[in-house]
Amino acid sequence: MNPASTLPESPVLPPRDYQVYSGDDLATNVLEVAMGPQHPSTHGVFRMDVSLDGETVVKLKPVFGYLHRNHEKIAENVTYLSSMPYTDRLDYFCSMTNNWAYAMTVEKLTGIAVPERAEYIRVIMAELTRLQNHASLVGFFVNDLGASGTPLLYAMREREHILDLFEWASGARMMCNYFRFGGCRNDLPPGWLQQCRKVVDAFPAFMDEFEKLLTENEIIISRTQKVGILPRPLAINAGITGPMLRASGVDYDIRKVDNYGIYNRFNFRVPLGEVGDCYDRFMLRLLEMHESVSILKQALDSIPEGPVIGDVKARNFRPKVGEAYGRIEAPKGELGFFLVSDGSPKPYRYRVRPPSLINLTVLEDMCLGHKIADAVIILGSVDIVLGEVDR
Amino acid sequence: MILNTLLDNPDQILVNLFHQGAALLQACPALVIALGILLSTVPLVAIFPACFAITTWLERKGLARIQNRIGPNRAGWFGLLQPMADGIKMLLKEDIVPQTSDRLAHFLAPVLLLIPAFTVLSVLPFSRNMIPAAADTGVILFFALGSISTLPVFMAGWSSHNKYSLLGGMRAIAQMVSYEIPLVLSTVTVVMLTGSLNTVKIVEFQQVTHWIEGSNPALQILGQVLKWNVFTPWGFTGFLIFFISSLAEINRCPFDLPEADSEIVAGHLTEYSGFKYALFFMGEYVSAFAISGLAVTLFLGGWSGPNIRPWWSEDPRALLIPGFVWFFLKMFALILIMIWIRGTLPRLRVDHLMAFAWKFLMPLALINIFIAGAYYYLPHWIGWPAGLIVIYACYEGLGRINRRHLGPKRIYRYA
Amino acid sequence: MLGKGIINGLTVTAWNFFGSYFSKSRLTTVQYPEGGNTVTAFSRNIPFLVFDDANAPIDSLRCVACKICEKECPPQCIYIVQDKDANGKLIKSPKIFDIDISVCMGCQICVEVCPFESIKMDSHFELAGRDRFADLLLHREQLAKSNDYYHKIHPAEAREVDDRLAAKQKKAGPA
Amino acid sequence: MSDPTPILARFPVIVHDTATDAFIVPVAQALEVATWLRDDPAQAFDYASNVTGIDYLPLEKKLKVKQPDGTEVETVSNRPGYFEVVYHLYSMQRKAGPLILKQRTEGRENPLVASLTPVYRGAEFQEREIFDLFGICFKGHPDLRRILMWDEFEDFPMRKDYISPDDYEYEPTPHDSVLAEARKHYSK
Repeated sequence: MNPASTLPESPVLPPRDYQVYSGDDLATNVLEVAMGPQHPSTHGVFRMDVSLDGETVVKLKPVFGYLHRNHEKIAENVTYLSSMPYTDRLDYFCSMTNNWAYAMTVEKLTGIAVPERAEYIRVIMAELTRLQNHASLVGFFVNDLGASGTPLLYAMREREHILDLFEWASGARMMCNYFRFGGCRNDLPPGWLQQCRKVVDAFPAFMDEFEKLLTENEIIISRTQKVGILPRPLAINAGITGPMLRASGVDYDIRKVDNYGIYNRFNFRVPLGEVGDCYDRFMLRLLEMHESVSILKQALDSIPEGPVIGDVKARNFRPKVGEAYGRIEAPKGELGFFLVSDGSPKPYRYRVRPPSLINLTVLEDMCLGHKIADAVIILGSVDIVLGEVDR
Repeated sequence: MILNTLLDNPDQILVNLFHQGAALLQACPALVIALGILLSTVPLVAIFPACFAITTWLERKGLARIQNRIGPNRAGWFGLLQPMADGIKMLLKEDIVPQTSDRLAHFLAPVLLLIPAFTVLSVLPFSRNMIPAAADTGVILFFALGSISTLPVFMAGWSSHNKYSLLGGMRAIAQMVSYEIPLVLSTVTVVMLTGSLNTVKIVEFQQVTHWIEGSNPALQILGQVLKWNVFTPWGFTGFLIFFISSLAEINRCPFDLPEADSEIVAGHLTEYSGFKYALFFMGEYVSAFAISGLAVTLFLGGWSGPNIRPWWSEDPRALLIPGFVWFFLKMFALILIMIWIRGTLPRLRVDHLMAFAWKFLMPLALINIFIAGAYYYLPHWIGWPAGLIVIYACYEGLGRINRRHLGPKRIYRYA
Repeated sequence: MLGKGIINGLTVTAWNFFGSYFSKSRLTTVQYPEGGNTVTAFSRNIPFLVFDDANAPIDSLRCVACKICEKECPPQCIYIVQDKDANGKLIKSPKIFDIDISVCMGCQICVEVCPFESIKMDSHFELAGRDRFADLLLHREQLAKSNDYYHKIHPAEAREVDDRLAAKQKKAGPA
Repeated sequence: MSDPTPILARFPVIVHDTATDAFIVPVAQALEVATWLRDDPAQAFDYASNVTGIDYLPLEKKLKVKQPDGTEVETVSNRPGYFEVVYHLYSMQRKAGPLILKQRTEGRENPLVASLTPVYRGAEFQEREIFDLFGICFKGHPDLRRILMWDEFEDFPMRKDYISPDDYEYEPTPHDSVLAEARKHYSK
């Protein structure tokens, strides 16, 4: 299949031909609601300017920037290393993968090699991050559906075990700030790997419970299936990445495509959706968690001993002139960092390609014609974190 | 002497107490009437708010445990004083009324919600001879009064001058009006079989009256339970339909669309704060008690339950455990099931809600009426299994028809 | 059958309801003051300054006021002024060493860039105060903590640091 | 890295910058090039991953060049400032990439480049962000508004010559310079 060939001639904005009923007998008007920024289910300070015909969404404009702190400008005014703790605060659910993407880009820029053990630690941390992100996303998603927090709190309970591991290794639960250029900040404390194995081994039991609670539930099925369908050509053209893209049936996982780190050593499959609706996006995350557990088991089996950081100086770190674009498969999609160096200790240009922001591009296309209740769950299924959208 | 009369039948202890009191006041009949009025209203207004406080605690604690949390545990022993703390907080909160709101309607809505919520309690028989208003049209009265509560919800939604409130109010109207129909249709079966709209008669219909003569005590206890309407095919279906529709009537999860927090903030409650909000909250819970009480009366045998005769008593109708204990136990059991459901299920969507009422519950309730009619005329050994089979077939058929558009279970492929 | 998924879900929640009374891994909540704090090997909250001599804490600070940490600190929460001796000559000791802990994000960059092992991370976290500046702007007197304290909170790390310092002194000694 | 020859053969106006492996496209041809890159089956760059702007200030560089006769001659190269918009294109179909496409503006006054949103919908928000933070206008963008900053904001904060306004809330800090600036602001 050639995705490009299936595109319409001018694929910018699909026709928005929703007609508001305006018969002679009834004077009707659209209802304009600004959902957010202090709406309970917008995942932070996010606003949707919605026009409603009854309860049906006629127009929807995402508005954000309430959390904007110009991360890129801050990073251009501090040294390369000092930006590392700021990357934690992009997508505060997945600080480990943010660290990895940034460290990898700097390594690309300077050509620093990463020791074997550090690569394994990075994979373990990234997959643990993916587990906790997907679990809590599914929880938040079902919360948007109106389940008074139960699946979310089950997810948070499991996340607790993973955050304990993060705290043990890095000293902080969420703002890990653990990876460094050329490795990791410190080696894993003794006993960490055994505990990690315990957590990973216990995880499938949680997922079985989770799936029993959610996947067969008639209310969830009827509310999510055929809601918010994202067609494949639009998904590709709009630069959608991560589970959302794969739910639309596009086989594109950067772990497989770029083989960054040491992902080519592990056996894992990439689940694909068929329809591209909310249910597919929700199921894809559950299926990806199974694959992450499998990667974790392989990595824990084969992690070697050795140093965790190469010979990189912490002070006076000056990459040579050049530019580099590094990207990883973060839990929310493609997280890219683009660095331009002019040879000084501070980056000349520092750019984050946030997956959540770009996945929001198609929000309106997915929501049109659905009910306002669906708009909320479609937003939930996109998986945004406002720290990353607004930067 | 008085004590002896009281203890002779523990089941009727409160009734006898009233009679003793009335005997003392015999000289002045007006006082007796006044006492009667007081005794049938004050306990309702006192006990049900207390039940409301207990239920909020139960709900918070139960939901917390379902979600693997601890729940309130700081205020008092096991957090038992939490409802009181909440109440004080609600009282002290500033009462905010939006500037552009319709002030009169905004003020009246919570008050008007409470009136029908408390009034409908009067037709519920809490125990033998313990019914505030033994009306012959009890069930009709209940629904007639109960349906008023739609109006204050819409009043609240309209008067708040808030778009979310308006959406919530509109949802409430649509939902409550639609679910009234399966709710009433499911009670028709009970009324048919009993032949009366009187709630006392309905409960007595579900009792084995001559159980004392039976020899085996275990069978006696069992016999008190098996006669409940819920243990017949039509009664079971009716109970399920009634319970599901009542969840929608009182805006409980999974039908809490009018106050869907993740969609329309708090629906009609968005612009309410402080004590008005607390009144709304209480009104909803009292309605929940009322409708659970009616479910108990109609299907779960009312005040009857496994019981034995006090060995010291000479009254042939004496019972050891007072009937109101059973009544409140059953009512709280239903409330706990509501909490359990709230801890498990997500919310329906507006159109699914309507489709479920009109395309599933209503046909099923109509079929159920026919089955109840057939059950009445057929011998029980045919009526029972045949009814069950027909009900199951209809359930399955309706379920398939309603889920036709969803397609088969999805199987995911891997790249 | 319609309702199977719902009944499945109800069994899961019921199982969790009872499970939370028996299984420790289900009820992960830690009650804050009673449950104690769980400080792990690399716990970090705010930095502190290490001194060696308990009798003269401020004089035996390892800090030489080189200001590297001040420059590298991502949120710029460190403020250092170098001390002068009686003749007005700059000496290797801080006169002012302030950390605004309401700004500090506990990232540990200052620890990593310090060449003198003089600033380390504290795991103490109960820092709430009533005054923005009197309580949250810490001066060198409040920041100074002994090497023994460091050994107490992060024993493995502190031993490594001591070894490194000893090796450095040995190397410098004969020269 | 992809082979530049077919692209250069098709569009001779493109300059290939070997140091960064980037294709510098003239603004007038950008839309045509991007459409071809997306639709040509051999290229099939159907996915615009990252779009960003870079601000290059005018640069004055003094170079000492040694003449063959041993004397040194000082030359001053004056590079005018310009903006650059960088597109990282990938191919989902071929699983290849990145292809770096750059558009450069003429100088830093009223910068204007061609919007690639008609070709890549994924560039919509990112181009808006560049417009918001760098002030680069995109010709052909369907909805060019501020995205992160509020609508009334006037400056472009990501430009290198941006001076942050001194609208500090008065809050004494240990850093005297911040304090002084705050005082200055409030004394006005």
